[in-house]
Amino acid sequence: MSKICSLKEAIARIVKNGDSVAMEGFTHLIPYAAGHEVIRQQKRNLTLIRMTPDLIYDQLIGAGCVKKMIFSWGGNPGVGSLHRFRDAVENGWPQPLEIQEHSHADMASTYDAGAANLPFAVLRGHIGSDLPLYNPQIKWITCPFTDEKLAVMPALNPDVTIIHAQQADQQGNVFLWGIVGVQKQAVLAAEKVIITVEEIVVKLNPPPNGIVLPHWVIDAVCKVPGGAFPSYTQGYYERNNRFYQQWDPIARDRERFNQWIHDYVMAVENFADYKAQLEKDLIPGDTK
Amino acid sequence: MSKICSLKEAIARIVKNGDSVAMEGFTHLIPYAAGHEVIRQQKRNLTLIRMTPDLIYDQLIGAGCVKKMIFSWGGNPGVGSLHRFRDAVENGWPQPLEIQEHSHADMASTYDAGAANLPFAVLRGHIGSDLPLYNPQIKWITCPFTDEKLAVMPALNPDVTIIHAQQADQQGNVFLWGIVGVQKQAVLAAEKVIITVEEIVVKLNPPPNGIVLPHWVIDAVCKVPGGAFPSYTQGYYERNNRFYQQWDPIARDRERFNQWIHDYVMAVENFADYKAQLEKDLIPGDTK
Amino acid sequence: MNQYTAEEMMTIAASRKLKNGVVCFVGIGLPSAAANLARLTHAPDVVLIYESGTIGTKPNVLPLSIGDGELSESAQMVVSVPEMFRYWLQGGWVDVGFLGAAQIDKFANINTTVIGDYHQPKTRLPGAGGAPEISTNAKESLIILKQSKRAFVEKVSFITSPGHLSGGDAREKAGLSTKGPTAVITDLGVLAPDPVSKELVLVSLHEGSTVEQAQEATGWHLKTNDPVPFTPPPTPLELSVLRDLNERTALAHSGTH
Amino acid sequence: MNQYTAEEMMTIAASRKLKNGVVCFVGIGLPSAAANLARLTHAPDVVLIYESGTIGTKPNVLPLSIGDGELSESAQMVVSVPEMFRYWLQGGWVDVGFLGAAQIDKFANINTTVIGDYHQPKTRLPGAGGAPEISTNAKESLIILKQSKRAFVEKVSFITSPGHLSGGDAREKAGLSTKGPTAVITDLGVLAPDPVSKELVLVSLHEGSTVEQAQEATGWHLKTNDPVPFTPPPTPLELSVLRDLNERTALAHSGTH
Repeated sequence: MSKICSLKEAIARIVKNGDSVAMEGFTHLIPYAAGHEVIRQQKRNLTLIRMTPDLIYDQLIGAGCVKKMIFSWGGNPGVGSLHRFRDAVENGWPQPLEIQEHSHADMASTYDAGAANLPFAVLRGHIGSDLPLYNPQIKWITCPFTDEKLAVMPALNPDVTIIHAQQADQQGNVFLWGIVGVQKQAVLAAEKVIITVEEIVVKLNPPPNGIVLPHWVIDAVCKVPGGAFPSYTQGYYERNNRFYQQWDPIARDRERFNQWIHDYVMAVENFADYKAQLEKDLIPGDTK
Repeated sequence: MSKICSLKEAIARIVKNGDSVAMEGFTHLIPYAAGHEVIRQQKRNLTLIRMTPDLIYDQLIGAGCVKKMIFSWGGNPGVGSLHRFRDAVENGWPQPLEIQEHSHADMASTYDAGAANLPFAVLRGHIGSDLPLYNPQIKWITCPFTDEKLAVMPALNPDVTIIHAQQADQQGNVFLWGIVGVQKQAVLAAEKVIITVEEIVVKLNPPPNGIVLPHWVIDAVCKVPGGAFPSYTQGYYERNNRFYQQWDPIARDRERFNQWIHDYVMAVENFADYKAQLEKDLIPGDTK
Repeated sequence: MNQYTAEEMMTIAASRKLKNGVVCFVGIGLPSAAANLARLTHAPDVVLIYESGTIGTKPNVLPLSIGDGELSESAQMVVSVPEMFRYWLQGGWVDVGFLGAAQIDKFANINTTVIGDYHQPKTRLPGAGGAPEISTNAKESLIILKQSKRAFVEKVSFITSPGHLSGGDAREKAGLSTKGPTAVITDLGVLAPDPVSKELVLVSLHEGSTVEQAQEATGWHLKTNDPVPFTPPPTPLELSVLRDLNERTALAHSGTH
Repeated sequence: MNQYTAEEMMTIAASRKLKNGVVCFVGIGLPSAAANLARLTHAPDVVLIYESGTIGTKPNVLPLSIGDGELSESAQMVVSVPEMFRYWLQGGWVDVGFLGAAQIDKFANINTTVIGDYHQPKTRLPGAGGAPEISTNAKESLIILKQSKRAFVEKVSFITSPGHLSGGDAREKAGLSTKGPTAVITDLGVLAPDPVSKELVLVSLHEGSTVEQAQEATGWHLKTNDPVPFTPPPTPLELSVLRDLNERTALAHSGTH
């Protein structure tokens, strides 16, 4: 069976209510299209996992899809707060949000351990920080050789990992490059994997040691050109910094936010329609 | 101070008698030239570290440089035994050789831990094997979260790591590609680092996510064209399989071996002379 | 005297702390501005690392996010985030961690997690990010933030990234062998930990600022060197390089990207 | 009957064990020949992995070493060796481990470390390499080696890579959840573990071999299926593809490279 299908089908088939879902990306290659499809399909009680939750997680939280978030830094990069995230944590709107908080070094290590099929990760870290007081998953271990005290955390193995990448071939092999974050680890650590790509090419042409994810670690590959918008895809399009700035006032206001989700996510058929609508409405006069 | 110097100077300055030295390479990019320089300078009581010790370690052992070897597979790839290694282990010639034995998965993990500045590595392995009975460094740990039993080994941090790579620039940054083995880990885990390269270029031009070792993790960069011969350097020359086959009868015989070391290592000035001599003497009529 | 702003002075004072040739792990925002200014002035060989995996970056404009394409395209190399934190930061290769903060206390402990109770927060901040392990694994750290009573508190309600903890040898006793924060650069002056008590002391004032202003903007009784020297003012070169950088940056970010 | 050699039959019989589409971690030598023969005949979509870091390799000639340039250049991707062992093998992605051996015992335990005493060895063998964790982390393993009394011993003096340990449920009890060796392919026939006792049983004979020969080449009382079926002989296609492969390989390795 081909791994290639529509994003609508992939999300419907693979993401279940209650799943833990990592939509990873470190500023680059954020899977916005997939996030919107999750909102559109009204998935519920998700545990969202990401080192750097940003606007798409703000949207998922505000849209009521999320029960819990596992993360290490949640903000609108270069702009400020995630207001929907804050509203959920501070005021329980639209529902209380349980949080499980890590540091980047911790979370990167737990993804690494998950990909390596180890039950826990070891970290030279967390010392002196209050984080371990509030995250009971962080424990301490004594090195059997040196007696040093080190932090340990359970490995991270999401039910579903979703990422965006540059290219796939017809078989469903995926090639990505640039800032690749924890995507390989998140993919290899997950039970199921969905990857959206800019294009499907006849033959991938990675350089020696280029980063390829073979089709046999992936469950669905979906062609969604621009699927990382307003984040960027190296080699395809740049980051729409203006949208990140414009998001701030939308997200500050529950009403505006609800209207935005309705207009740009629920009322459109797919990501292409959303992008067309957004480009028309939100950034008038900007031709870039 | 420039990191670029002659191999003779680098080995003289950096490799001390009694050091633990990892000359890494996984069939590809074996640092033969550096190994010969170590023999020529008659370094003694070394602890040699390598996942796959091959001919160059056979030569170092037979030449009396080695007190101990830490390894996971010692053979002449595609040909058979390392006779000098066997003679040292089985008969203590030219001196007894202490061995510390691992599996590949174990040793790759201990290099990884060494690079990550963790005191130990965790492995889902060694279960059912007799290896832990003979390597007291392998211990067992219980996962604090799942109660699973896992193997742990001390991290590997060589005093000196020596590797061969394709290119460096004038600043001493190094770029390598192809089968890269554990080289990055061995370099980052080491106290001191020597890298021989095929050529020094004006500007490295790695692809996105290409493997670069910055000058500030390296102590000496030495230009030695053909420095991996008779192993290969992707993009430069192929493996001289014939030499690997011809090594077998030389290494089987102590006298022939001694003569070979004298003629091709001790009596020549440098690796270029050795290569020229060898190509003339050993492979007559072969023009390749 | 009014030829430059307090923020310019702060950025320039911070940039001077970065020696040429050091390996610097850079936070986004003010640290990134200061580190790049250093690179473009007195420290051309400084190695800048951003936690997105970019090593040896030489961005032409300041990044808006930690993972801008500009960082990746101008980098000497781009590695995965686990490799960044495991091999490069934890591996011990970073000389200087350059951090921002929401709140800082008397002993240079940083809070970027939460104001008020953790479970019933008054303000939920972004969280830890890379800072805790930068502050413990880098050989030393520099902190840059604007001085105010809200930001400079006697004791942070949450230690996200340890500075000198409760002062004295507390940091060492906790098992940390790195130096920790060696300077805090603000819009009013520069603070540094007392060698023994590790309490932050005002060691220089930017021209135009006073000890009283600094005290007013600090939530504890601020000790000062006596007398407090003035920070050397920006040189024309520092100012013009910084302004060019800011101008290029503003221009680049004013479009859709 | 004499149209093919015992080694050809062995390689072909082994190649048939590899199903199309599986992910196979391949040892050098006989396993590599059999796995590539499978790829070039009935299993074009088999994914071959060599421990040097090459994934999805399609070598045109058989590699002499585990890290030949041919493997790297024909691979879908090349990863570091730690990544190979940590993420891909330990990560659980390998369906079949395809191993050779110096010695094997009744319960398919493999010895590639030492004959005789470990500290005073009669013969020092190359050591473990990737095999111990291949044999425990791959979902199942296949073993290919020539049958002889020297190689097929009742009990190996050193278990390098666990098969079924002392038989029965010993493997499971040791904490191993993977199947372990499911077949041993030799130049005389095919052995497989008894479903309950896990003792290796002769389940097929290559044409021209006899049960007596097989017993003669085995260091313990060899149980057999009754009757023992003959292995289907090589098809003309299998033979010609294997011979072409061997010929290309010999030619490529006869030069200096």
